[in-house]
Amino acid sequence: METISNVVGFLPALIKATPLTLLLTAVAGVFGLVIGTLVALARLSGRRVLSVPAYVFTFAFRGTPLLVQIYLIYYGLGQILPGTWVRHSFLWPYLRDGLWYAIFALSLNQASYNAEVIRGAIKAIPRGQIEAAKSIGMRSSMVLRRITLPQAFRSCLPVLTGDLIILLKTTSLASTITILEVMGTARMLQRQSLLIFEPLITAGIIYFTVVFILTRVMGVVEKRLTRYRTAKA
Amino acid sequence: MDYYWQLLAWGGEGWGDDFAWGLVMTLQVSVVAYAVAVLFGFLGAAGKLSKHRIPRFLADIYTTVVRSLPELLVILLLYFSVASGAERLLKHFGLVAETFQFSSFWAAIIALAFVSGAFMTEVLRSAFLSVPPGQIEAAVSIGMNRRKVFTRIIFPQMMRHAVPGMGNLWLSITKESAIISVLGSFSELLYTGYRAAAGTKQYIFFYGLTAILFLAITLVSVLVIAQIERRLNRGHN
Amino acid sequence: EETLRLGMTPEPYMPFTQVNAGGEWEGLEADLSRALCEKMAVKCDINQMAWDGLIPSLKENKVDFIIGAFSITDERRQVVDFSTPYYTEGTSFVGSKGDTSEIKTADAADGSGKIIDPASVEGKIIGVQTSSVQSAYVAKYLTGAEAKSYDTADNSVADLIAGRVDYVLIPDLYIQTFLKTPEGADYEVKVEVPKNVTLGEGVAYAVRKGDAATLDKVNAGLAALEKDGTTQKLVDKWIFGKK
Amino acid sequence: MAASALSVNNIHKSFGSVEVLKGVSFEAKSGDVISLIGSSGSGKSTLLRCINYLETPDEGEISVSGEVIRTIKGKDGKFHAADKRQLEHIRTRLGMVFQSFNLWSHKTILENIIEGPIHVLGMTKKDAIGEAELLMEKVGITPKRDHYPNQLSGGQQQRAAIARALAMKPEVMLFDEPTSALDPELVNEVLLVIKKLAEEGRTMVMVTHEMSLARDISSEVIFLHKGLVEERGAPQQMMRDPQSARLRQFLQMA
Amino acid sequence: MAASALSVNNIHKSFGSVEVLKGVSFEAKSGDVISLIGSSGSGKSTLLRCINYLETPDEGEISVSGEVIRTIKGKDGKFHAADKRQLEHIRTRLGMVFQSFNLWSHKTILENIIEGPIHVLGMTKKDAIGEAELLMEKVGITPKRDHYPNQLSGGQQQRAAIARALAMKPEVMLFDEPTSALDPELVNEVLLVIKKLAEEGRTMVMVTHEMSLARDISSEVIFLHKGLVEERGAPQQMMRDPQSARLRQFLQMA
Ligand SMILES: Nc1ncnc2c1ncn2[C@@H]1O[C@H](COP(=O)(O)OP(=O)(O)OP(=O)(O)O)[C@@H](O)[C@H]1O
Ligand SMILES: Nc1ncnc2c1ncn2[C@@H]1O[C@H](COP(=O)(O)OP(=O)(O)OP(=O)(O)O)[C@@H](O)[C@H]1O
Ligand SMILES: [Mg+2]
Ligand SMILES: [Mg+2]
Repeated sequence: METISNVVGFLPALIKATPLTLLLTAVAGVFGLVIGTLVALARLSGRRVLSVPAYVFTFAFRGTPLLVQIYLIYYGLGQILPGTWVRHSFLWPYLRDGLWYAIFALSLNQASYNAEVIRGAIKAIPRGQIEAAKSIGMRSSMVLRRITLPQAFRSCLPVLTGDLIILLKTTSLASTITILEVMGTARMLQRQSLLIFEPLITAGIIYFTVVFILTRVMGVVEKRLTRYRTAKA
Repeated sequence: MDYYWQLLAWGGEGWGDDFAWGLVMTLQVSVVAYAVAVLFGFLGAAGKLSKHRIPRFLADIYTTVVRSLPELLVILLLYFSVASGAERLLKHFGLVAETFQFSSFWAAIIALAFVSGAFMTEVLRSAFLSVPPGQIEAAVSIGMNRRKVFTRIIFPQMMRHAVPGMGNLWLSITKESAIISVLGSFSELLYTGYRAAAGTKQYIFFYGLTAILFLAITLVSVLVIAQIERRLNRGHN
Repeated sequence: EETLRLGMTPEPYMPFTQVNAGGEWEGLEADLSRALCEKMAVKCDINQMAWDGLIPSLKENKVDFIIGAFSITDERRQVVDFSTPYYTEGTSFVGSKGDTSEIKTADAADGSGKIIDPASVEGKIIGVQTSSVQSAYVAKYLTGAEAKSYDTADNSVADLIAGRVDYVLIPDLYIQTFLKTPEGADYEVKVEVPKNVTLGEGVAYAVRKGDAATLDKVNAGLAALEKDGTTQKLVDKWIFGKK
Repeated sequence: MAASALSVNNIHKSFGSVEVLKGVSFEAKSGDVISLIGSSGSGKSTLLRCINYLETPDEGEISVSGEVIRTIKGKDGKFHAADKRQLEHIRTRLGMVFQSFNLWSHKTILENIIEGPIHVLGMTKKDAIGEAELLMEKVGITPKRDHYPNQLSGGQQQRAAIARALAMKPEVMLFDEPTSALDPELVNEVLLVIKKLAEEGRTMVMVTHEMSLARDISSEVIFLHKGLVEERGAPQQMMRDPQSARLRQFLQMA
Repeated sequence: MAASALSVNNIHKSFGSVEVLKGVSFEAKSGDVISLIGSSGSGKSTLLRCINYLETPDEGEISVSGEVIRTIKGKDGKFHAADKRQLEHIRTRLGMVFQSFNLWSHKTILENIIEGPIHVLGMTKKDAIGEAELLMEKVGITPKRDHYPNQLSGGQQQRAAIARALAMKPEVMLFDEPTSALDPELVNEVLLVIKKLAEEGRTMVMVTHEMSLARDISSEVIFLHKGLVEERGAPQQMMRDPQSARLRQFLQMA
């Protein structure tokens, strides 16, 4: 009753913050997927110049808390940059905006988790599928594009969707560097009003809406893409 | 340099022992929460893959709702609403002493596992679907019962596909365990790092230290995971 | 002997509270609470939890009163009852010494007295702590400026040094500490903000809404501490660094 | 009526809108070797898979040694096995060699063979290994005992699959093209094995494309066409003197 | 010396400590149909896989129409293809039908067939589909055009795999038991296809277990035994009058 009216009361403020959350999720999601795929491929490559850095990358980014990563990237650079030319360059207006750091950190973090999943999916593809492609003279890049990745993505799609949902929620860490997205706004409202549950519930409603749409869409996509598994004529 | 060593001193003066305890607490919480999350994950996946509508529906709600809610909300709701309600109910029927309280430590762990379990569900579900049907049919055709088919054939083969996703969730849970501090004095690693950093204003130093300790956990984890992966990949390359 | 359960948060918020490396509570609120419990002649159980847990614990009757640098505001009064304040803070603008633009004061349009002249910070970036009274102040009176919210005052100061904000608007007690550090040498107080309702009525304990018994006890204890000078002594010690 | 080891009664099966089996019936007595022939896509594999309920028939009945696999109609209007225990039990008595082998990829050849005896029949590991060694010897894959399936040649995999099925000592064996990947020498070996099993009183249903095989060892040949049994009979006579035009055509070309 | 379409020179290949191929050489001219026979596990599939470098030979040389696949010695002391572009190009000229088909499971039959022509040969989609339709007609899988591989019977998969390889119009075709899953009628159909290709001047290397097939269409038969070419010759003569004891035994049993 009172709770409900409070929850509704917080809605406008949080809806206003939603585009920022979506932007962070979408951008870091896309970069994370692209970089993650490249890193996965590098890790599987026979060449140590590629596989070792890729290993170190996934190790470092999966190995440390995102909060710490964001902090070190934003404030760490903040301690280094002053007094350098950067401060007076045309880039500064961008470099001082937390958004770029948030996107940077979130993308790399997401990439490290995606890379692991994609690597596993690629490794699980039956060898014959790839040999068949090689045997008709496909370039390795094309084997990758036409056979390996399509099959890998199909099999790890649900896990990647899960990772995207995790990303949606971890964008909240951007609030430590002044990016007030949905969760950051909710936390602010919590502290302002001392109502602890209500802003969180409101944020939950927004997240739920996004996740609901996302999972339904992904469900349909998964069904379509993996028709070959279950198809009965 | 000496200054930093002082910061890390053991005992009342420095943060050395606090970090050591933080590390222990993090591992403790993560291991327990992860184990429970795997359980939730298997239940959820079984529900999602079930032939029957009702378990499928429930599992679908579980993954959609729980994955979308902020962890903080789940923990607070579970402890302050669900657990409190249950306490009142139990007391009402005189089943427990008047002073009875659910352990906030366990409530926090269960909540954490509950959320991770929803993600685990999807990892396990997609791993299950990656097992070639012929492998299962071969087992069914010799009259194995369902439990045996699962433990002997499906499980070892699906794990091969599940390990990367499960490894990711393990590494996340070690970091997410920070959230349990909401319910009490559980100073795990990240929270200790934050306290030390803010308390001494040595943010970079203590966050760096926190990162290094997490990296140590990760190092051990990835070595173990790689070993498991190698075992599970027997016969596949 | 009667027992009261006190909710406190170990998140460092010096000089108010922190749990130090030795695991001991220290800071103004820690010392004050110890003195208060003694004055009230009760045994205090300290329940330690993160900030987010304080209010639900209070509401769910898991603790009786809480402390956590709660500034009194009308909005918050709807949720909890506040004791009399034990500390009232001042607020100042801090900026770089190299910055020569002047910050003036003016009369508030709503007649609430002197405020900072909005025109003099037009287009500037001001760092504040999230959900603080300072952030409310910027939102209410200085709409021409861009507010950046930080989860701690420390972080806003870090960005002042990094050059990402032009000023920070934070409580005096942080400013004193900051200006004494080597990095602080290049910065100065630009102007002290005139006292104003938006800037709050001070910092106080909170009790469950309607729990008059506890509230009375706490208020009586605080009054006694005020009277015998303990409060002032602790404020001097922690906030102004006097021995 | 003599006890029939396997009785297949009016089996129907559709995939989507295509009806692959339109009411197939036959019976086999102990020791019978029945060859299923028919063109590619005529439903031979589907029929075998319906016999042990890997595919649930849309209609019809299967019984093994007189015991009918009980079915009930589900809410979707389709039949399915009513009693899991019963089905599991009957399946232990029905061995199957798949057209695509389906060896368990995470187990070595030996492990593949002893899996069923140990975990379904409850044999001790020692006994199971003893028997497995005899079987591996028989089909000639002893040197591959500790290899994984994907390290084996096609013919070796096929022989391992046969050994795995035989290890269960089923009353009825369902072979789906058990010699497709074998060279002539090995075909003969496998033939001998099958003959010996028949003499021991086991019943065999075998899908095959090799007419000579069908002729040499089967007691009855069944020709599937368009989802129905088009013709059946003693092998020698049927091959010499096919009645239906379709079978004549099928055999002429061979 | 006549231009050889395919020349296989002293190929060695080991798996672990087992040497499967111990120096195999042969040559094929345009239009030749070479049958590889030999017992299961003798290395026939391995040899085919070495020809298009899916397995890298430990030693030896392959050349297609006189162009040698260039190799270099890696750091591990093993040879591997030196020039990826060259290898890719040569592979487009070498078609392969796998023993286990290896159809792409996420693509329909039509998509499987047009994949190479469009993405490797650069044909337009329309042309590729046109040709694919002819091929599907030829091998009789037109009705399965939009089905996925796992919806197909064994024989249908095998025919789809043949169509996929043919769609690339390779100069040399490598068939690994291309008729193992086919009924007699279809075997004949495929035989006709192979003969026609040979007449068009394409070269074929075919692993087979069916001696009649080897006899009927090949210009040369090669008998692999213990990793070496034990005997080779014109099919008729070789089958009538084998020289080596081992081949005699192999054929006698057939
Ligand atoms: N899962 C499925 N979905 C759709 N159609 C299927 C499926 N399984 C089999 N079919 C179709 O059913 C028909 C019969 O298949 P089946 O495998 O029984 O043939 P078969 O007689 O064993 O042929 P072959 O000799 O080629 O193995 C085929 O046309 C096949 O395409
Ligand atoms: N990846 C591998 N690892 C180890 N051994 C292998 C591997 N691949 C093949 N072999 C072995 O090499 C030998 C030759 O295999 P190959 O597949 O070439 O035989 P094949 O002549 O094609 O037999 P079939 O007629 O049964 O298909 C076999 O003994 C097989 O076990
Ligand atoms: Mg079949
Ligand atoms: Mg082979």
